[in-house]
Amino acid sequence: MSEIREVRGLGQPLPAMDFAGSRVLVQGIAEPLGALYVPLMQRYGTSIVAGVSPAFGGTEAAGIPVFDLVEQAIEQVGAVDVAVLFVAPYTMLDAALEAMAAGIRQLVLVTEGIPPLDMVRLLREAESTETFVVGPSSPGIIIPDKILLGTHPPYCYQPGSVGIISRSGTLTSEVALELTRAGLGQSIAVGIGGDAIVGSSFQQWLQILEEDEQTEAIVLVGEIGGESEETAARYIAEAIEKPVVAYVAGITAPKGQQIGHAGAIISSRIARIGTEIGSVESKLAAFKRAKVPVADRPSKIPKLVMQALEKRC
Amino acid sequence: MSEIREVRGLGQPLPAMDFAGSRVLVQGIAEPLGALYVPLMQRYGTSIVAGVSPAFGGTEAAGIPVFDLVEQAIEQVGAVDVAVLFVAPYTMLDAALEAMAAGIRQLVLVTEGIPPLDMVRLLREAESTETFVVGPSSPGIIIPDKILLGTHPPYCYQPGSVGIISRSGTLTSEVALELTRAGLGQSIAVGIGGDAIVGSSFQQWLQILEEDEQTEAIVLVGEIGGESEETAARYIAEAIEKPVVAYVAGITAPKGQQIGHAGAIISSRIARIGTEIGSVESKLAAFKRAKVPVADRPSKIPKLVMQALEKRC
Amino acid sequence: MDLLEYQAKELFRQQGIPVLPSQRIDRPTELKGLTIPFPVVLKSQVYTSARGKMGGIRFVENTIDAIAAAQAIFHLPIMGKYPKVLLAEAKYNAEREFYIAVALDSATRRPVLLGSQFGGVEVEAKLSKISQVVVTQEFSPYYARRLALKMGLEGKLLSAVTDIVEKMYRLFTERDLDLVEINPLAVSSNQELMALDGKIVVNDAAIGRQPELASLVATIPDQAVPHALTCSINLVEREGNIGVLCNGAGLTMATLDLLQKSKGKAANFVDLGGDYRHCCPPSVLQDRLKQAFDLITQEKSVKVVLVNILGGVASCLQVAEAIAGFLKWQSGQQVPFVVRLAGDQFHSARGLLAAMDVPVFESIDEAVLEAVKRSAAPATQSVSPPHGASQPAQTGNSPLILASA
Amino acid sequence: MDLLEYQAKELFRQQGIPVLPSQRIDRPTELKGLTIPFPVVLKSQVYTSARGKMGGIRFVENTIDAIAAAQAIFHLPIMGKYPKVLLAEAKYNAEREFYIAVALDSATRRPVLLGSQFGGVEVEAKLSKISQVVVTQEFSPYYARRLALKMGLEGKLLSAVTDIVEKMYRLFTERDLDLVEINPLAVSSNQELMALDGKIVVNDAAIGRQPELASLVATIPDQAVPHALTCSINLVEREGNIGVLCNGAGLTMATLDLLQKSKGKAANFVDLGGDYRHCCPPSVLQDRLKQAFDLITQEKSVKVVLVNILGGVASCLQVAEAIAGFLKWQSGQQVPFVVRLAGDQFHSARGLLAAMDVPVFESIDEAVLEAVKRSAAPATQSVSPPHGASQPAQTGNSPLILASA
Repeated sequence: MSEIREVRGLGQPLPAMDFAGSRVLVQGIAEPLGALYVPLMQRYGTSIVAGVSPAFGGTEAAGIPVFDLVEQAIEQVGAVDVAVLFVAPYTMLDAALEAMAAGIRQLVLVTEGIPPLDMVRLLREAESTETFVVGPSSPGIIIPDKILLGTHPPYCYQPGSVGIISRSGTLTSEVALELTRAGLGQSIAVGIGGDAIVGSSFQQWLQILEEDEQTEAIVLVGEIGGESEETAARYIAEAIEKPVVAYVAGITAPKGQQIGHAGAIISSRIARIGTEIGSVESKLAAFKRAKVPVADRPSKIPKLVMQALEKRC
Repeated sequence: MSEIREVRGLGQPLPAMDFAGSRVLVQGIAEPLGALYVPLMQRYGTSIVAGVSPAFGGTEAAGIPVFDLVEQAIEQVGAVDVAVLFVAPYTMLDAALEAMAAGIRQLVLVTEGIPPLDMVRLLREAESTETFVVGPSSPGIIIPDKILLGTHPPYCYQPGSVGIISRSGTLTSEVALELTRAGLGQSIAVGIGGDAIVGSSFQQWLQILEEDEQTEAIVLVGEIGGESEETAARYIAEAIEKPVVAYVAGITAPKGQQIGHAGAIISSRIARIGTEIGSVESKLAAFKRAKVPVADRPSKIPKLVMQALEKRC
Repeated sequence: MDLLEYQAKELFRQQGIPVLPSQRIDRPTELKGLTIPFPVVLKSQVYTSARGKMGGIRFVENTIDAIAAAQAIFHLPIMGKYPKVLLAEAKYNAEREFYIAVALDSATRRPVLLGSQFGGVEVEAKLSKISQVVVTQEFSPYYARRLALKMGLEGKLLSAVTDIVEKMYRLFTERDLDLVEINPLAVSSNQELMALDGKIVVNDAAIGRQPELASLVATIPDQAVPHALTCSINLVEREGNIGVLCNGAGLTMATLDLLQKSKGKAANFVDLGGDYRHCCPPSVLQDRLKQAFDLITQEKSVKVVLVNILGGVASCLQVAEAIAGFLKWQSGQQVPFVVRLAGDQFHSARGLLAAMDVPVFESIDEAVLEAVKRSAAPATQSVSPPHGASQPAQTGNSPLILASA
Repeated sequence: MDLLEYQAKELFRQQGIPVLPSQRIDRPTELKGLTIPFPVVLKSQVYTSARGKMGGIRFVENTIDAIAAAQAIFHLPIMGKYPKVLLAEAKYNAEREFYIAVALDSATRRPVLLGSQFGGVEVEAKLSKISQVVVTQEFSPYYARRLALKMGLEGKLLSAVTDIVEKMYRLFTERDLDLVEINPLAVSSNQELMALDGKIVVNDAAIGRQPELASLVATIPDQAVPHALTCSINLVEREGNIGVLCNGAGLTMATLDLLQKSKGKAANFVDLGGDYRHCCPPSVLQDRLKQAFDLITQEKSVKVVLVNILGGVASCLQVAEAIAGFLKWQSGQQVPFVVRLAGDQFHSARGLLAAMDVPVFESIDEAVLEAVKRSAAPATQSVSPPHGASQPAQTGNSPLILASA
């Protein structure tokens, strides 16, 4: 039941393919990350209609008009569907609140290093405005050959019917690359972000991909630490009909330790001292219970996906 | 238009007479003001089903069970309709947030001296939960011979058909006493509170009394400072059919000055420097434009009410 | 309660809002130890914004001129008040002057940000140029950015003003203020900002949880510390000959209105407060009445005391007993009382006071007429019939100074 | 990043949470200048909660005993670590011991309040007794009251615990913490509370806006200052002989997993980070690669360096050029490289590195096998064919110490 609540908690996202035609606003377009990835997104065909960077209003970046304020941008260019945020970590909260106040209901937060208490306030506001938030510390969303909302390197992806949901950045692309090399294209890939406190959850994306007509199979890329994989496994058993294949990185790392994403296991460390949640064993057992095959290395994923698809037909 | 927005802003109150049968919870029942007024309210027939005063849980006050937490009280005694709050000024915000979190949707804040920024947060939460808030710094609501939600001295009131809406405390009772002595009973009387930032507005109460079947005429008791009277006058002209009589205290006080309620005129002092809003002339002119007769002393009010009622018949 | 300019600037400095180097001057000779290089501006520290036109601000180039100017300013009344302190401040070359403020708006029940590119002395003339942004939800810097944009700013100046508004807002909420105003906010030729003058209004109700503000306020000579949260009695002085005591601000205003309509003049008044002060419930009413009568009758011009108490939990008899007790204690100098009461035990109260020649009325109008009548006559102990017409000596608007209670 | 007990208590003291008088001891002889009266508790300042059972806490009655005990504690390793500092603290007579914490809960995405009447060493045994309150909206003290009530408290103790939880929450938010824990929170016979031991975990990402915390952390000997916000390269040491460099935490973990599955052992590793660090976009990749190679190859046990870079905006050729540049610069000592690349200009990159005898693979699996194979063989400059089987010397779980990046 808690899974259901969670899915409802944070805005009802559009069906996956509806991202494809989005009118996009980029916040932090004049900052280093924005300057780097905006041309990449543009070349991929993403329709970026405006940029926002305070004090840069009136200028242009990559041919896109830049404004000082989100509401001013919307006034000038019309409504937008999604904002992609590349702003500096300590201004992310303000930028996201500004976007929500201006009526934008889908946000992709790319930047790494957002203080978790800023995310708490950001997500409280997202819940009350029913805004769908992806990230932070996230490569965002890619729908191959349609739209790039974030930093996914395009060469790893090709159109197809496998959806990828991941907590990682480059590892998401690695998995996509393995699929692409094996001839399995992707319907959509999303990195939900590696931090302790993130917006959209595995469950929300499982639900989106379950409903998405383009998607025939789902690859879930997890990591040790936290309990997202356990919760996702229970949700898959309850609510997902399409075949799911999992991969978990960090399975040889020592118990209770974690590489990379700081703070992700605070709650299990404290509130559930002594329980096994967050460990490799716990995650593998959860997937086993949910009858989700787990690849022991990225290169095994394509084979498991093909087997799962065959079994289903 | 702004009046309409204002009325919608802060919870849709019940029709006035619905207060009569309310199940009431008193917060701060073990504090000096609570200890003083709870017996008065009880004697008047108010159904006080529980009290809350942290650290006094498990005790009784005036025969009423006392709890540490509002949600605990509700769990034990069942749902309540109204909370009357007598807590100390700096704990009012917390107590009101607690009541709202526990699902109570009508609050009467009696205590004086609540910091206005606490009221800002309190009313933000009230708007988002659609909670109706009366006060602070308010004698509350009385429906003669039915219910007392606050501190109105009962001897001033008798049942009848005149509704009183006031920014004052003792002056509200003074006006009621004049009406009672003249044989004009009251349908309801409310003090909305004398502070700069208060919950329910004159307009909300005008709307309630306009819809209340028991009420045939309305007395509006204003004060210099602020712009509530001007706004109310415009609202009366727009939306109120029943006869209204006004009285304004402080009309001989020097322009731009104010007795009593601190801070009430900050916004007009700053944002509208040089305009006449808040002054005697402005208020009297507004009532004149709205065709609302203004009594020049409390003892003239009964006569004006009778004239207004006669004119209507 | 207002802070003086130098106190406001101390808070600005703590918050990181740019202010000039400055020094508080209590005596002209302190200018010999000035650590700010000349030229210097000397500013009268008074609670009014019109001091510039009245000679309360002077530029000086050396110590001798500074001392002479300071002596002049100390002896220059501004709106009837002499400064207790001057502020000596570095001189600044402003190219433009903005107006910025954060205030509480009672209509929207929210804080509001105000700003204009036409600040300084221009602000009153260009009121329509003041932009407003209501802070509808929890504050975030984009509200400040919205104001800067509405003011018509861009680029570096937009960022700089946003930053200052953000700091002003934090000061506003952290210190529970009613108002923070910077006027003028000077813009230099290289687009740097400087708060040249500042105004801060402290919220009286919140001062009990702002210990640092309370101690800052205590350093102002002659500054009345806010009393809203204490149960101390607040006497407001006026220029007539009737002492007035009421309970509740609305009732007090109504009583003063009636007094003036009947050509009476208040010498002073006390509002005992309504029934919902957490610290002083009606149970301590009698002590408070005694204190209030003491204060009111200390003023020699008081020829009669008008009491108008609408009883709540307290009965008329309790009030009457307090009056009787005071009159007995005060037996030597005997200022006559005129009393209006409402509430329980009215007749016992009237009986008790009648025995002491104090008339007690049910109607305010009658009590007011009687008080005015007595104030016009030479002091007497005898009771007149309640319905006499009064003939006071003077009318007209005396300059009232009213305080909040 | 964890704070030591004495640092946590300093923050408690600033926030008004009751702590005992105490003194930081850097050397045993400092105990001669102890200002706390005996009896005193000496506590090893290490990052583990099990120190009590291991002899890291001692009660002493006089200076001579104190110096001897301090010497013993300084020389007592706790979980392999020697303390750099002790804390000398007054003794306290606890009647009961509570557990209280404020933490972040990633499932609800909210702070959570935790509390139990069974604190101290009991807490692990009575986990089911820990009550939780999720702070769903903006904090207000009633959340703390709710916890105290759930813990089964009443009366004075309910108020006292509410007050402490409220202060802990303010500390948590004002300082951007991941965790504040008091265990035990001692209850004296007269129901007064005292924080006897405390744990604070600072959020690494937020330290850039917490200058006071940053300087507090800087006073810990040997404490690594969080690097999450800087672009400094973070090397994690392990006990094998393969140096590893990857980009992105997930990819790094996956690579280390594959290494271990193939019986290889990492000597150390560097995660260059993903593509969305605000301070170090891929444009500075080449400099960072050079620094990382420097660090990795400084460790003498490194027999081979495995590079696994999935290029984003940066091309394979850019990475290859950085490797080539490093190998030329490093020409003397020549640790062999095994490289896996993905991205633009793969073939040019492979060509460039092939010329320097560095094998470049498209597949991670193959690169890992090659690296393991080379790590097992004596150091050599010659390139083996990519598909050789590896025969590593050892397997087993080495005690990894992994840091966040």
